[in-house]
Amino acid sequence: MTGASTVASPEGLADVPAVAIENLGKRFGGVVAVSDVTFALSDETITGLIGPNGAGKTTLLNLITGYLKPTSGSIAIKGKTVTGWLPHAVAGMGVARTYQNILLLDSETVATNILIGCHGALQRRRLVTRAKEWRSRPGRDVVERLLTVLNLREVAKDEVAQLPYGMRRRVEIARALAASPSLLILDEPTAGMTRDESDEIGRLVQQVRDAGTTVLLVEHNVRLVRAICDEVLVLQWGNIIARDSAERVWDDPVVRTAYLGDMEGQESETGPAKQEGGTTNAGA
Amino acid sequence: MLQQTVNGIALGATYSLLGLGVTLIWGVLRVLNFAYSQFIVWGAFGTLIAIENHVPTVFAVLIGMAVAGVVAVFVDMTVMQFMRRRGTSEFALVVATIGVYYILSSVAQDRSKSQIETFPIGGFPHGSVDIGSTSLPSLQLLSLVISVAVMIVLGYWLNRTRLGRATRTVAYSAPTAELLGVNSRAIFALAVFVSGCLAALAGIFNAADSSTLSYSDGDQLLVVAFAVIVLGGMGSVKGAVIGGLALGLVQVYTTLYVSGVFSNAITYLLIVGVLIVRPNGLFGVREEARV
Amino acid sequence: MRFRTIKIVTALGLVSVLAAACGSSKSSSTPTSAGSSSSALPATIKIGVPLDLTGSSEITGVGTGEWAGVQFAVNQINSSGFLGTSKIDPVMFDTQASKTEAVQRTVELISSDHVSAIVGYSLTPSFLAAGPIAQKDGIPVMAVGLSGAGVTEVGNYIFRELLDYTKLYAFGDPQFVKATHATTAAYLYGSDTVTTSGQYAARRKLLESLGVKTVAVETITAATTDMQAQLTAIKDANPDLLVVNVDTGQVPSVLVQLGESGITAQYLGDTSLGSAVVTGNPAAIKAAQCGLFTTPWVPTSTAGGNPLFVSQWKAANNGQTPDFFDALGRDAMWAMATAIKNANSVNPSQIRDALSQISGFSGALGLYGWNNPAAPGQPTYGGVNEQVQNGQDVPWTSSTTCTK
Amino acid sequence: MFDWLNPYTQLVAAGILVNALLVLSLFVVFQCGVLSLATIGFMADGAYTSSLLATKQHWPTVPAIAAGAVVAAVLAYIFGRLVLHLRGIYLALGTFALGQVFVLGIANFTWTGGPGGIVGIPVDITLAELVFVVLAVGVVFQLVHLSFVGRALRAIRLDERVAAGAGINVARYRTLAFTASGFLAGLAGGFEAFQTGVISPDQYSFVLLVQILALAMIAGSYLWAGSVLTAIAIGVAQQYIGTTDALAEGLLYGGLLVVVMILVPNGITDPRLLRRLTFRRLRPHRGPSSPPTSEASPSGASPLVIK
Repeated sequence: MTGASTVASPEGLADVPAVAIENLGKRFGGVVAVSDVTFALSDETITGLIGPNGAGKTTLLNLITGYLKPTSGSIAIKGKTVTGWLPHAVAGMGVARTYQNILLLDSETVATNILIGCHGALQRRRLVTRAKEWRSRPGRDVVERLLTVLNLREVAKDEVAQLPYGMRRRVEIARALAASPSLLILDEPTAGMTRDESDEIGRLVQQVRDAGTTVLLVEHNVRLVRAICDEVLVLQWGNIIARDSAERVWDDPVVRTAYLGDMEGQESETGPAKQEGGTTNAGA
Repeated sequence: MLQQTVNGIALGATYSLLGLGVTLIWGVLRVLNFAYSQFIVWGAFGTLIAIENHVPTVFAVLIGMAVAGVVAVFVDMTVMQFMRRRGTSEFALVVATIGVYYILSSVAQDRSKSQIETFPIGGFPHGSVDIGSTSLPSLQLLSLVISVAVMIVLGYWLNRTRLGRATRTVAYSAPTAELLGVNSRAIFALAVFVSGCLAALAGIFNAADSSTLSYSDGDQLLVVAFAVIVLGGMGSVKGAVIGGLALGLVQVYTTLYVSGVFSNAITYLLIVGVLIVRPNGLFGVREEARV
Repeated sequence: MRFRTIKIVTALGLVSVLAAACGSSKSSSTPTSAGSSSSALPATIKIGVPLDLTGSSEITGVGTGEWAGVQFAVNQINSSGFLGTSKIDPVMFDTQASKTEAVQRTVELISSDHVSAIVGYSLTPSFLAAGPIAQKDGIPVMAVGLSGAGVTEVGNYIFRELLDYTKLYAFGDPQFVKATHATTAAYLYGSDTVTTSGQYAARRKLLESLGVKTVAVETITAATTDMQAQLTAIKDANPDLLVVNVDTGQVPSVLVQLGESGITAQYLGDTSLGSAVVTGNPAAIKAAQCGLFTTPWVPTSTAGGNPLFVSQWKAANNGQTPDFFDALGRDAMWAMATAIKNANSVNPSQIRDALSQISGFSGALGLYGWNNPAAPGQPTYGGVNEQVQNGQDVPWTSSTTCTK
Repeated sequence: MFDWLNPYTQLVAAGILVNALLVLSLFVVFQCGVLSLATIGFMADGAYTSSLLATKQHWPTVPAIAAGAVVAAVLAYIFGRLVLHLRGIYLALGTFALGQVFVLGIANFTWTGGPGGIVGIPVDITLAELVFVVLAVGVVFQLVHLSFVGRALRAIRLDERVAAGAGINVARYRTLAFTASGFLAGLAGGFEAFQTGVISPDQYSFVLLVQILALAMIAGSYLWAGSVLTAIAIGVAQQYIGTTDALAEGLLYGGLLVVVMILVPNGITDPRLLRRLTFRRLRPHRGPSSPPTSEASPSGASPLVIK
């Protein structure tokens, strides 16, 4: 039995996969978004999840993090079945994420937004600790560190709504990291960023992995996926059509025809949009 | 027993009219409008003043409907549209409608010097129509006919006409509708005007039923309207009519089998119960938030 | 630390009363020595008038009518020199049908305005909250429009202008039952106000003691607009009498729907049948044909000072006939003025004593007083039986005939 | 402590503080994005519980008021769990109906005194006691505001999804806030009952709800102190303006409500007064340069439903 209290030391659970998914399916009415997905993530790796728009990537993330309830199948995090759990409970298992459409508390400052990420840790403190830490503004040390790491120090007191897109992405990542998660899920973290910015994010994600966190990364930026992912899952029409290392997966003919086509090496995401609409038929 | 069922349907007929107006506003504008209670009152006062000035009853009713419609559009164009443009939260919109309610109510109160006024019912149908062993008051029969007719017209309007499709597009997303060349402001105004007319109609029927009119008559009717749209599902035209009739029947049966004491309480219990079991009403469409 | 507010109120009230008493005797001694009159009264006598003017519109006709009656009386008293050179200064507050407001205003009247007496209160709940304060502070109260029970029980400083409704029913209902030979009754009452539900309970007890069987009891609330369900149930029970005690504002609605229902039972109403809301509503008054009720007052009454009151009122109000609440307000203020004159003092306890000794008071409600030792604080007038005939209230006796 | 004030002023001040408690009762749920209209019902629960305990069981005043607040809190907890899963306006309607059910229930039981209510409640609450209670409540609110709990509540109001993703148990915090709201309303009800000495169901009216709601919306949902200050400021203003003319009053307060909602829709304590800010969005917010989404999804808004 692995409780939520083990979040801080995921190293102790080496034999259990950070996340294991079996026969996961989700349909919205007649539309099958995820048909029958089975995979497990190895610990302390970066796994890329790629696929054309409408392949069901975000739906899969929403299923894992509890925002959607699966129609079939099961999800286990660190050996514990969390199928049907609500997002806050999944978060309590040490899962933190970012969102495809950036979700931030727009009217709050950058610092406060990051501080929200610390909620789990602050809540788990014992009453005595809470009383002791009362005047020391608990969580501030974490925020300070992340402000530096993500280069947000100058805007710490700014309202996030006024920040440029790339910076908002970084705030979101900082908030996810503030939870010191054992499983970090990033949904297109570099969308809308410059090449330099996204390279920086790539390096950061690698550091996070090296510190012992498992990362699941949905990304359209193929260059970045190639550069940092240990493994890549290819999703199409709600099915996993390929799974291989970041170097080899591109050679898979199925992947080439289904997804990559002629866009190899491009950072744009306009290409795959053509295949949108395929989801309606998938698995029906 | 049969007579009481007829009573319930008759009672529900006015409730349906109330529900139709509120559901239309909610469906198009997504606002729970407390000022609606005063549209009811102002419409009835409009008719009262017209009748007092010897306008034939049919025209007086139309004048009352126009008064309420114009007031509703005026409120919408001044306060609501301004707030919508600024993207104000739905809570603030609701509270603003409460403010409007307060203003309109005090004007009506001042006009009637806080008194209950006599509503002349000479020109309204009276007596009852016998159907087999039961009798149905003519006034209620008329309101039943009107609410079913309004339901059919609204249904036809929204489903079959170009304007109706435009209204539904605006209801779905005003910016999208604007992109498609629909004048969303005009659509909003039209929906608000129609809903004001329906409010007036309900208020006039209520006043004619009791032969009295007071500035606070709308308050109870507003609660009934809320109950009706919760039962029927907010934004559902068919639901408003069925919800109204259902509420009428439930209230009558409660009066009959339990006690008239609880016919009020049952309204609220129904709201709570339906919301707990079916949060979007009996005929409502599920709304799913997504990440 | 734990002071009792009411004690503070009481203490301050008493102090202020004493101060006022001393002040008044001092100030009045000077003009008296100048020789204008032997009055011990100050130039202005403050009397608190807390009435419910706003609130739910159902009751507003009550408060505004009472206020008009009080003002009418004050004008008469002040212009006629009834209290010599002293003038009554009514300190009016709208208590908004709110208990909190009634309590706050009563405290304000006593502690800030230093009134000598209070003529006011339209609603029993407001009075039950505020009355005890006046009682504790020893300020005499003439309650204007309360029809509920438990008013004079608050204490010996409380007097009422309007008869407890049970007294009216005890007067009229036995005569009605006897004349109509009724054996069964159905009741329709407002279950959500203390007045109407109390009226129903008192009346049912009375009628059952007279051998009238209860065959149906139906209720409505302020929210009820359509009473077909209740009326159908009553029709099915086929009673001889239909006893109606609902809020005055709802009476027209009951009557109009009753008219459509085909119920033939004898209508037994209350004073609301004589109110302007009903008499001014053609549809309602038509449906009320043959309805019976007992009232303390009708405009056509020739008892006591009523003919004079009605003619004076008409002269002052463009020929308008006064209504019941005008009469109540008028008599309440006149009674208080009479007590002050008799006491020849603004000392509250002396006013109280004078009030309790008033007899032969010639008011709109008849020739009466408050000196019945068996019912302290209660007025001694009786009721008048009335019937609605062809849109008019006419006096009723057991030989009166009426056709629907 | 406040003996130097005349009794009338003390009563008015106490009335204003009771209002402040009621506004706080709305604030505590507003701050986590719940528009609760059940406050008046909980106020009645608290008032009746404490009054019945005092008049029938002869409890001393302070324990009776505390018991009333606790009972209101327990009812709020039980019913909160039933209705709090509703969203937006549905939740507002659900809580409104819930509050009315309580009031109507009280009006129709015989042991509560029916429409006549309860008379003879001891009138022995002092202004000093009430001031102390409001201050104590304020201290608790301030501590919560500064702590991660307050932050979590605000996060829920601003975006439920973000809050849940950060591990905040939205349902639990909402239930907590709703329970606290019931407690405060019950407390206010108890204090009011022991000030007027008489209570009856009709005083827990829609009009009172509208007045309190107006104060709460003007105050906004960010700082508790705003609620208290608004209640006091408007209460004092009311004393000076007077209340004799219904028309003037309606135009003034109704107009004030409309103007405030137009100019500062999130109340006067909104930290970003002039910025667009929503309590809860039904549709996902899109950033200034956000890429379009194309993931298949159920529609966020329901159009008019005809058949």
